[in-house]
Amino acid sequence: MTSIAVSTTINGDDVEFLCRADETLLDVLRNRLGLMGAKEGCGTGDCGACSTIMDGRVVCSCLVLGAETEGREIETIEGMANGSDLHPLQSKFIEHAALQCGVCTPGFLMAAKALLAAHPDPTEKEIRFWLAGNLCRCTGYDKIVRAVQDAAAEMRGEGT
Amino acid sequence: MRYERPGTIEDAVAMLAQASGRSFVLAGGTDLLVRMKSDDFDADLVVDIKAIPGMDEIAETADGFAIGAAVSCAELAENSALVSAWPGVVEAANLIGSTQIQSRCTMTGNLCNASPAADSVPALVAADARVRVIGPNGTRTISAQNIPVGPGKTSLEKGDIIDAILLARPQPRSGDAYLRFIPRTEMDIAVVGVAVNLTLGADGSVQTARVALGAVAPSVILSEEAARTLIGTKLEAAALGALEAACSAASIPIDDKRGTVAFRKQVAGVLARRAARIAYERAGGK
Amino acid sequence: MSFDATYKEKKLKSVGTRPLRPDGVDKVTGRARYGADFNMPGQLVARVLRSPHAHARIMRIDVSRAVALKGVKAVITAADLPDLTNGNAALYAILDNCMARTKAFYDGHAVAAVAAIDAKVAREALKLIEVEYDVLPHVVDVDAAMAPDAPLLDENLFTQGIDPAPTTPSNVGNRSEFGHGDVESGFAKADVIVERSYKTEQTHQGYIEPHACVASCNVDGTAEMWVCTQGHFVYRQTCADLLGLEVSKLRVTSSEIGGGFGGKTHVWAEPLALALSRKAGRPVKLVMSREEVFRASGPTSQTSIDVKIGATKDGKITAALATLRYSSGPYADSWAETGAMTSFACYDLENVKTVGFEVIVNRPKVAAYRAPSAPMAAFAVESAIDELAHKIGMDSVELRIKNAASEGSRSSYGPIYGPIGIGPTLEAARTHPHMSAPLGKNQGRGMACGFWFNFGGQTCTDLNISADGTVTLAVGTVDVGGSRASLSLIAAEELGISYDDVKAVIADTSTLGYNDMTDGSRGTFSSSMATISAARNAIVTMRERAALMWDIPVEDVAWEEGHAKAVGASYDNRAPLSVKDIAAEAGNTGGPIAGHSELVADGAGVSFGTHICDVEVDPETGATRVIRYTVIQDAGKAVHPAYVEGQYQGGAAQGIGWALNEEYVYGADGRLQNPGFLDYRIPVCSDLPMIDTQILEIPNPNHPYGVRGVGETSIVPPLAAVANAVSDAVGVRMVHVPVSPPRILAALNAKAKG
Amino acid sequence: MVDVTLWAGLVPLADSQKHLSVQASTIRELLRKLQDRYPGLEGPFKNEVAVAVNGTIYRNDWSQEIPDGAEVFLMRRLAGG
Repeated sequence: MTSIAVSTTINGDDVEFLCRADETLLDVLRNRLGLMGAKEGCGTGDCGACSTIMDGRVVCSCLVLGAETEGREIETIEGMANGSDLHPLQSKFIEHAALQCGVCTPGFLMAAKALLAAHPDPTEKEIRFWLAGNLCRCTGYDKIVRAVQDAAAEMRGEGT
Repeated sequence: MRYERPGTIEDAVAMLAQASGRSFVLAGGTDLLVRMKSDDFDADLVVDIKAIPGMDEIAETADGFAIGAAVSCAELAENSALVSAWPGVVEAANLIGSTQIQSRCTMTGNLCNASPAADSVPALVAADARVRVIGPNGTRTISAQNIPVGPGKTSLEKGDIIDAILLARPQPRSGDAYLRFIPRTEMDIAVVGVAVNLTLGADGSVQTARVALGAVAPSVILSEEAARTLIGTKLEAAALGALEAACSAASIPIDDKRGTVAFRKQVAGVLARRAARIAYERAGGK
Repeated sequence: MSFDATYKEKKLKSVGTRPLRPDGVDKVTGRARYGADFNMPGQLVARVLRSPHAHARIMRIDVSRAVALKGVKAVITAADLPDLTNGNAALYAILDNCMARTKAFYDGHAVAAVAAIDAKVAREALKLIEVEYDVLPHVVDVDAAMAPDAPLLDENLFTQGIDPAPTTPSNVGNRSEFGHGDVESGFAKADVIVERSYKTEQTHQGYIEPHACVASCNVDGTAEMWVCTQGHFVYRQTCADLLGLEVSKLRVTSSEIGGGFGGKTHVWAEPLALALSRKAGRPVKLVMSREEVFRASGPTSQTSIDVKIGATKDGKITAALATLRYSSGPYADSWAETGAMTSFACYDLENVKTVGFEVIVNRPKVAAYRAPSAPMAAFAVESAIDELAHKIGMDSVELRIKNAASEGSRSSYGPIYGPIGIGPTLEAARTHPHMSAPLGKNQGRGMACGFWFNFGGQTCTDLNISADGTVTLAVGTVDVGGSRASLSLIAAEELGISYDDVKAVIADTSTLGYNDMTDGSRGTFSSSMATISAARNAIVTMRERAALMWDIPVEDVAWEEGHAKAVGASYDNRAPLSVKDIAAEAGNTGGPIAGHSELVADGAGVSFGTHICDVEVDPETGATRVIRYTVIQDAGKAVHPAYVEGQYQGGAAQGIGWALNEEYVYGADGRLQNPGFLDYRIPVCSDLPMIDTQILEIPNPNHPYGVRGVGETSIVPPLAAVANAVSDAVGVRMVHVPVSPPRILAALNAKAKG
Repeated sequence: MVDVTLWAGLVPLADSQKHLSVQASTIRELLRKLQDRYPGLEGPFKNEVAVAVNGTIYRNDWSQEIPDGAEVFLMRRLAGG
């Protein structure tokens, strides 16, 4: 089998990699690029733990072929903080105890980032439905929703 | 497995037509990549159509809309002209999967996956959508309803690619709606889905009706009996009762992990009644 | 035991605050390493071949074609795992479950495994293994398995606990009985009797991280394993026992754990990874797929429970009887016994009897799931109590208060209670605004109580004081929900230093003494006890060092608020020495300063909770939405209240999922129909409301700060609370969990037909 | 003397007796004396038993003192989640 050469942008950096045709973006991130923040909870797009942002939209990286990312812009959890400054969502997740085991957290943060880019002032209902593709089994979602609400307020400059 | 990303539809058709083994068209991939996870699945060729110009566009013409095969369902909701013309179709497409799935999944893929429970298909059938098929022998336009022929099976032939779904400009005083039942609020496959598309006369009574039922048969049912219950009515209680009974009667579902025969038949009627009300109001009925 | 664990009231400075968790940054930046996030040089990829049959004799396995495939480095079957269990039935069940020996007992039972250079080759190799099965009749339903003509899983299983002993085999492993008094005379005194049969379906813990490990066996008999587990010391022991390794030569490191809830207390494929590594001579990584997790890890029992309760008109329960049938998968276990013990534990009963039957079926081996066995029993009993309240026209909280167990009550499982918290949770429910909030159309309210035992167990902790006065706390209980934060608070409290000066880590099995696993709500309870003990030992050393620095007798050095103080008039000009001051001089006063602790944390104390639930039901479709939910539970002392709330909310959410939609669905062929998150429907974010919590703090007399375990009890009441709310909303008693829309609609139709 | 109640599973191993009286001041002494009297109990006592002393359940701390006249239950050790 011949590998496919792919040029893409990940977290703002030009990245080139080789992959097989059947490898997913998640496989590539984890196994070829050492970006293990995206998790495989199901491999079938049902849990959202592998969420990444591609060309501004949140996707399950288990449902994207590595080869498809040619020329795309990919954002992963590893690029969310600005250097040593955490993104407000990251800070608020810690502050609100919005994670217990934390395995779903990178996916939630990616999805929530895409949410706040599209809807800076979401209602609780909008948050809950936007995040419905991210499963969390520890928290009951309560503290996650509050963390997103609080981060949104801070990002709107409404500080708490 | 080979991955190809042709730049023209002709190349794509040629690749699929000449492929020796099992070959697949890749648009959003939200069904195909799930199937690829199975140990029993093998593909020799995957043709990614997203680099073909026009595939990712919603074209508005004098006749209506041509929705490119690679347009994601999320993008449908962002096209205000389409939303106002065919709100039922767009809401059906937007019910598929999560935010993440919406970023990738397409209506054409939903149609070609040929699941009996596909959310957008009843809405497309109720809207009398057509699809443009490009194949080795040229281009043809056929009814969306005729694409799925059974679970996982389509009428498409080797080398055929649907390049767009065609929706007519809606008639004046018309409206469509889609409702489905799922146990949770999100992330489930429809247990029952019902689409209704109505056109009203000047007096507000129903002139034409199309009622499509999903997940209650091997493929979508377009029930003429159900439609007839609404013609000439203003959705009075008796008409809605008749619609409900007709939809329950038209449903021929199975028992499975998602629901029972009795449940599906009963809820098909309930949803039809509710969807008809929404479509009626959207058509300007009161 | 020299450590005095008795509760002593004192003002706490750190405990009870809500600082940021120490593993937070790693977890929000993607740096935290879970089971699948670790690799070793030269590692192979493992895959497991699983039975497609629910019940089949394995006639022949031919692995020769797989072995011959280029890139395959090892193939194993049961023949590579000789039976070293020495008559230990529980260990044999684990061995047989890891790899079927003579029969495949369920859809998904492992029959062979391969290690290859990559996933693609491993997948191909599985297809080359030929297994010849003699397919046998199967039974998956708990009631069907008890029928006289049911297919037998084990021809040598004779029910224990029955006198005289049965002479024919059956699928019932054991009968157990608890209770006191005379239920027949109790029922004779009753004015009202409620009697019903209930059923609950099999559910899964549904942790988001699948099981994953990297195993490496060396030719010199040493081995290492990186694994997601709730108890790496227990995994080490079990794997060593099964594979004939020396325990101390197997070093197990627990990864960050992506949820467990009991499902990661047992080994599943880890012994296979070690066996493959041993055979291949290379490290092996084994990650289960989501489908494998559902088919072949450890879900709960499916249950069938009959309850009969009698009471006088004024609401005093005169007798209570329950018969509980729990499935355990293919191996006899004691899940029904636990259910029988917990079922009536909330109540003070004069006459009570519970009987449990352990039933084997062709489903995966059952594992613990958060207060295992208690939620199903509570569903049945709390539903019956609710019905009883309706029948005698009494408020359901009042009825429970009237019959609640209290100090001195004889528990239904035997012993007499000490001070317990069921009463206060009920009193809190009675006055909670939720109980009196108005309900709208199609809405209903339910409430329910729950009980769980809570455990302590063997615990070992190291507390090392660095030269700069900061502290490393090494614990051996895996952190499943924030315990590193709570244990850091405990160390800070005891030493009198800042939380930020403590760094807690989970030590591996070679760097710390044995610890029981994080189960039974014990993580924070027992490791906090060991941390307090270790800190106190460190303080003893620091007082000695301060005495040396001051050159005064150690008896004259006291420890107050994080400082050594010289006591006595002659020392009054000496400034107190801080931990930092003492640590800085450690090199010259006797070397490193540390506190160690090895203890058994016992006396965890039983736990109670009361939940209130509002639902809205669409009467035309049976669709149910939880619109308000409140959890009231005693924490003894909430060390980090945010993570206590998290435990309450998480358990409630899991219970709501169990109540409404989660269930294993089997086809007529005995195969699992829904092994994925698409059709095994755990609650998603839009399914739930905010979950309100009320933490009661009634100090546990057997912990220095009064701490109780809080992890498990919150999953016990929701099944009944939700079902009672649905029953209230639709006016029909729902007796089959999950109360899914088809079941609700069927019940409504039956009611309409009369 | 301490009054001990056995869980049903132990009764056949203790001459069919459910209630026993033992002179013991700690859990360890109690278990040792019971085991001396009924050697069949040795197996379950290894890792299957928990001891409730006046309502508080002990699973490991066999040094725990048993007050005179205390009520003692031998229970099966349970799994947690």
